[in-house]
Amino acid sequence: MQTHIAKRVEIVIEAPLERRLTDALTEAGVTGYSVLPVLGGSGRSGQWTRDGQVGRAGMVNVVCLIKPERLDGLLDAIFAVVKKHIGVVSVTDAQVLRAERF
Amino acid sequence: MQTHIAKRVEIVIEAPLERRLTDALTEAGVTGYSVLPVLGGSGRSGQWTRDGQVGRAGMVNVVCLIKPERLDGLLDAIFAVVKKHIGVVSVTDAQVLRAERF
Amino acid sequence: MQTHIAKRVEIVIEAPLERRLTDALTEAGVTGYSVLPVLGGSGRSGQWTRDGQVGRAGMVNVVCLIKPERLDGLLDAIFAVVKKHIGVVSVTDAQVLRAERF
Amino acid sequence: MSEILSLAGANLISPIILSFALGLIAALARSDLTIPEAVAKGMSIYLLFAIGFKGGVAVSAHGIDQTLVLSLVAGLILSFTLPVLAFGLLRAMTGLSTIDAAAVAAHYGSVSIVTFVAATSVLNGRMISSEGYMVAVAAVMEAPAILSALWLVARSGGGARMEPGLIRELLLNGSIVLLVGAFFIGAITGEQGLADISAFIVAPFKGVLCLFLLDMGLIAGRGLRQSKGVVSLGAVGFAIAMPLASAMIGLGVGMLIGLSVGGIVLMMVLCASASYIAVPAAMRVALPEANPAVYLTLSLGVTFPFNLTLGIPLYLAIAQTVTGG
Amino acid sequence: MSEILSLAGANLISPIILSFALGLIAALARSDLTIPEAVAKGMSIYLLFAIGFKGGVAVSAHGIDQTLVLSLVAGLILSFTLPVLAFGLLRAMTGLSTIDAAAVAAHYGSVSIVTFVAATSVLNGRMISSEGYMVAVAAVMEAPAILSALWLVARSGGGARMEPGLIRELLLNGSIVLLVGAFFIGAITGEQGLADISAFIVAPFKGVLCLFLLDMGLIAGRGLRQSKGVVSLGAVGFAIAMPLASAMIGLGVGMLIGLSVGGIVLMMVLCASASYIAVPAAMRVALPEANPAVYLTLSLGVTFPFNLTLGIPLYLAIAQTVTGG
Amino acid sequence: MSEILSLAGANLISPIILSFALGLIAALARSDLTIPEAVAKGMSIYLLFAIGFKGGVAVSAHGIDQTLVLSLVAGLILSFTLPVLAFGLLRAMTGLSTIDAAAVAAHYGSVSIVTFVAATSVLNGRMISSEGYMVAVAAVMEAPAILSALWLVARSGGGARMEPGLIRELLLNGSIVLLVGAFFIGAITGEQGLADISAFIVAPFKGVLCLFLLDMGLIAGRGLRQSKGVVSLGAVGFAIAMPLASAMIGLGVGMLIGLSVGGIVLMMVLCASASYIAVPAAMRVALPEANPAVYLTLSLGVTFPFNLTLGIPLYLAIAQTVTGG
Ligand SMILES: Nc1ncnc2c1ncn2[C@@H]1O[C@H](COP(=O)(O)O)[C@@H](O)[C@H]1O
Ligand SMILES: Nc1ncnc2c1ncn2[C@@H]1O[C@H](COP(=O)(O)O)[C@@H](O)[C@H]1O
Ligand SMILES: Nc1ncnc2c1ncn2[C@@H]1O[C@H](COP(=O)(O)O)[C@@H](O)[C@H]1O
Ligand code: NA
Ligand code: NA
Ligand code: NA
Repeated sequence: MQTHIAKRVEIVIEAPLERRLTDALTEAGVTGYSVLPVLGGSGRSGQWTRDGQVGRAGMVNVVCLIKPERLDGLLDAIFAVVKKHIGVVSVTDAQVLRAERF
Repeated sequence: MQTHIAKRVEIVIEAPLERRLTDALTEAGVTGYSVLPVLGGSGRSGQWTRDGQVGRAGMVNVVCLIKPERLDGLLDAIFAVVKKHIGVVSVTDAQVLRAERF
Repeated sequence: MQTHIAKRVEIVIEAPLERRLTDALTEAGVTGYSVLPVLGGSGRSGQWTRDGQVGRAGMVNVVCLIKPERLDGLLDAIFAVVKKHIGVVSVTDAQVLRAERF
Repeated sequence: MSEILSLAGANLISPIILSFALGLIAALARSDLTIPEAVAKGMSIYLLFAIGFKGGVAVSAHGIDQTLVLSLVAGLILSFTLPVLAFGLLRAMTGLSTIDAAAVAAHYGSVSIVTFVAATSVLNGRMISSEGYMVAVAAVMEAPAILSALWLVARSGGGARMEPGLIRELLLNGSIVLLVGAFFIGAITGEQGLADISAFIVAPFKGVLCLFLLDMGLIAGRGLRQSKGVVSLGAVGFAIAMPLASAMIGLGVGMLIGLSVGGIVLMMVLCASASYIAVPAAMRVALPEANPAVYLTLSLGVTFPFNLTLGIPLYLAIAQTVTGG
Repeated sequence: MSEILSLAGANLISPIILSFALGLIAALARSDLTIPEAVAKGMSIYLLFAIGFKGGVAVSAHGIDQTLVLSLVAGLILSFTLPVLAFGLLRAMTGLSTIDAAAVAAHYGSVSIVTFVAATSVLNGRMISSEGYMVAVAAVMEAPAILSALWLVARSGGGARMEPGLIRELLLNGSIVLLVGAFFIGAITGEQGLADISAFIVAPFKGVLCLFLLDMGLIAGRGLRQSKGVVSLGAVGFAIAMPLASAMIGLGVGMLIGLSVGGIVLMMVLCASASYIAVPAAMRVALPEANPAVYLTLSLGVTFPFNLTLGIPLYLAIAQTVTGG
Repeated sequence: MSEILSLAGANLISPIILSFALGLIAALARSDLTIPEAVAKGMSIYLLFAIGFKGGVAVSAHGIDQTLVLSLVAGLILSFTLPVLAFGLLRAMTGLSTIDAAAVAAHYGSVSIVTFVAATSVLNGRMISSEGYMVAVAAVMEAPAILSALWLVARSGGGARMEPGLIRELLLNGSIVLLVGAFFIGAITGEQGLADISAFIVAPFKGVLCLFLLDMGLIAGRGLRQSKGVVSLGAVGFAIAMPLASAMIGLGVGMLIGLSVGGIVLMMVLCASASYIAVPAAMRVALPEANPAVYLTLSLGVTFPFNLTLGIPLYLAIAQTVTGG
């Protein structure tokens, strides 16, 4: 099966900023992304959990597969959103099927 | 700690096809998989969210760790299911503890 | 954008052990972790799903980004918790923004 | 005529319809109001259980009359044949491909339980009784239309997949099992069973329905916002013409079988309503090439609100006029 | 005897039991009917809150009689000792390893709150009153059995881990805290408090219980399907013999303490029922080597339906016969 | 005085307050009791819908009197100006940075709907009627305070971001849309609509409120445990002084406008209560540099329980004394 080199970018970011982040991704030209729930976690700003929350609290995990050449532009766009906020960004090398999609 | 080379395959696929995909994985000889929820996302077929959905709508993220030598057979099995459907497949190099499990 | 080498450790572990695992992570000196829900899966101990469960059943996916030099100590700490239990551990090479956070 | 209008007007200012409108407006205005998936699913389980149970109790109370079997058979036949009508109309009125047209047709042969529930609630509000087993007819009409759609595609040489296990999956679909199961529990435990749990399944029913329709409005509105340009004017016309045509067929069948006025209205509503829960999921498996945006927009975005607001009072008025009831 | 049968028959056709049966059948037939985790947890919180609250109100109304302390102490002792009986029976009737046998034993020393609730609902249906504080006895019996199981393993030289923090975790378990907390709220606010919220915790209670048992049936059915070949015939025999034996012990203790007929039945049910929510989670921490499929199949797949259908009416009949009530 | 105390005492032993206390204690004792996010959100949707609907029905029944517009305008002005008072007090009483102080101020200018609901429930319990449109005043007071806070930061040269789309987002916030939408549905359908769904939105209301406050207690307790050392004594002092001062302002405004005693109490409560749902999310977008631990601890950990337990009965006693009602 033919696979193609890609980058897998995962961003854990505060839920109230989700729309701003995905808007920034779209502007940066990504062809798609997925938003995964996060139940809880811990970091420099303390521990948290989604349990019982009523508002738009907690974090979400936004996953974005892209062509390697788009990475730099994408990270800039992401950083503009997460800069002042709570959140972590990681990038891994990946391979994808159906390269024409990315 | 002794680690072993493995491949991490992640498939974002439409929820109504989840059982068909996991059946295909099992037939292809994987020893295990995990299904993670996806809250929403965007792609060529538009934007979507799980919010308020009543039916089996939206996508799930199926994660499968396997021995590298199994990858090709697995991708063929996966592709047979996702071919006509909405979904993305990514593969990353990974290392696992307890190799005898995979 | 400047990125830094890191390791991404993902542990699928039984929900009743979540607190013990995150305590072990914290003791091993990680600066943060995220807990993602798992809907269901399959492995040597059979198939399972979160559907309709009332107790603390099923598994969670704990994700931890760390500096590469911490990996060995961390895997030892993780293994002490998962040893006798159901669960899988995978490690992937990653790159992170804002290295000072890890 | 003015009677129909006043009926429709009274229907429009019910909390149920207004809740749907609120959801629709909120979604179109891009409010972040949402109902969690688990809560929406919980409400749908509640509604299916309650409606099935009450149907069963009604049957246990009034007994099985001879029209029961006739109604079930009629429902089966209608669900198998209405897609053919829908397919024909779609080919005439729209430029949809065979596969898209077949997928849409499957939705219109199947039923929308929520529309059925809303109609029941309108009948109750007007003290018009209906056959309890109509809920069983609704269950029977859920799945056959899907098979008809696959047959329509196969006939045109299309690649419909009659996947192994699909029929089984359709028949054991969660909503059908719950609806039919609750129906039998109601039929077995009867009035005594109803007395036990009526504070749960009868008293708060309408209120839950309001919140559920709020959610339906949110989903429909989000869908409409997404689907700009996806459906043609002809398709929208279909989504209004088809329920009207189907309702007339339902009227004829209902009178032929000898249903009460309430039963006839429900039969019309079953024919006129289009599925937007079970069938879309089945289509993703069986006809993945069909565009979900098309069938969801038509069934949930157009036909559902049409039936909810104008359709139900219209069908009721027609049924009353025709039967002299 | 025929009276017992007719009692059991009447019990079997209640909406509660039939809902459980529906879930069981749906799961065994591989229907995709499911109840979202959050909804199931929400219902269990509702049930624990309601049952605790009502117990507290009953105590505030009838006052604390001298059997209260006796009942609590008896509950504690029973939860500590029943696992020893279970362990002995398991070693005699099955080939389970020490660790598996101890893990199963922990479940049978603890209690199933849902079985308790179902029994209360049967008593209410027959207008048999019972001591309100039995719900506190239920809370007291949740955790001790786990310690006994660990002791049984340690005695056999097994590697039970008396982990730091485990006891604290057991005592502050969510269900215990909610049940006991609601009990105190009910006891403090009394009839006035009940009047305030009875439309929420009394009226719809049985209906919620139906949906909850539907879910239990789904889980039990899925478990049974998974566990083919996991449990021996001897083990299944244990899962029926043990509740019968425990119920007899509960009967003796209840009479000794001087409980009312209703109270005796509830004491029998507490002894006879096996945990399948709190204890399994504790076992994964404390005895991870034990096979969850074994203890879940026995407690949820065999003993729970046995008690629900045959056990409760049987215990009631026995208690009424023996006490002449 | 002794009357106030007995009032406060009666308030303290209500199931609502005790449920909050149970949650608080469970969280502080590190019990693993939790309510699923979806269930908590479902309850909040229920409460907003019910309270909005009932407010609308009240307006439709008693008609729009001339104080309605005055009240809405007063609410707007109060929500814009109270943050300035809060900011001044914070700078005087605490060492918080400009940004943290402004973020806290935004919370105190906005409102806590749950506190409002609890006050309504206390008024109902004492048969004190109030203006139905106070719920619309509550909606109007949700958002403006956020803009004031941003202005306070901008004035001090801080980097508040008046992000494009933020105002739109604030006004179309899910809770505001639901509250206002339900208000209109209630106003349009009136007593007839209420009769339709009162078994859902009136009868079980207090019970749902109990479980919701249990959840609030759990969150507040978890927050307090996390935030050891985050807030100074001065800040805690502010979190008690501010509601008292605001309540007095609300009293004056309420009397000026000519509200009934019940209406005055609700106006005091709106002024005195601090947001902990909508405003925190807005602050994360608009003032990300502000520390969430500070504003959540003060509004949810201190002011909310203060108002719930002592504040509401105190405001009621004061309003009754001053108006002679
Ligand atoms: N090293 C890490 N690995 C994985 N997730 C992290 C890590 N650090 C932080 N997070 C997640 O990001 C959230 C915010 O982190 P922080 O900004 O450090 O408070 C945490 O609550 C975690 O959910
Ligand atoms: N580049 C991507 N990265 C991550 N997830 C994606 C990507 N493209 C698509 N997806 C996910 O897969 C779903 C279907 O994609 P598509 O088939 O392109 O519509 C989307 O809604 C996303 O949830
Ligand atoms: N190869 C695998 N890939 C991904 N997840 C796995 C794999 N094996 C096991 N799991 C997950 O870990 C759980 C326990 O695995 P096991 O201990 O093999 O029963 C499974 O139910 C899955 O959720
Ligand atoms: Na139809
Ligand atoms: Na027991
Ligand atoms: Na305020």
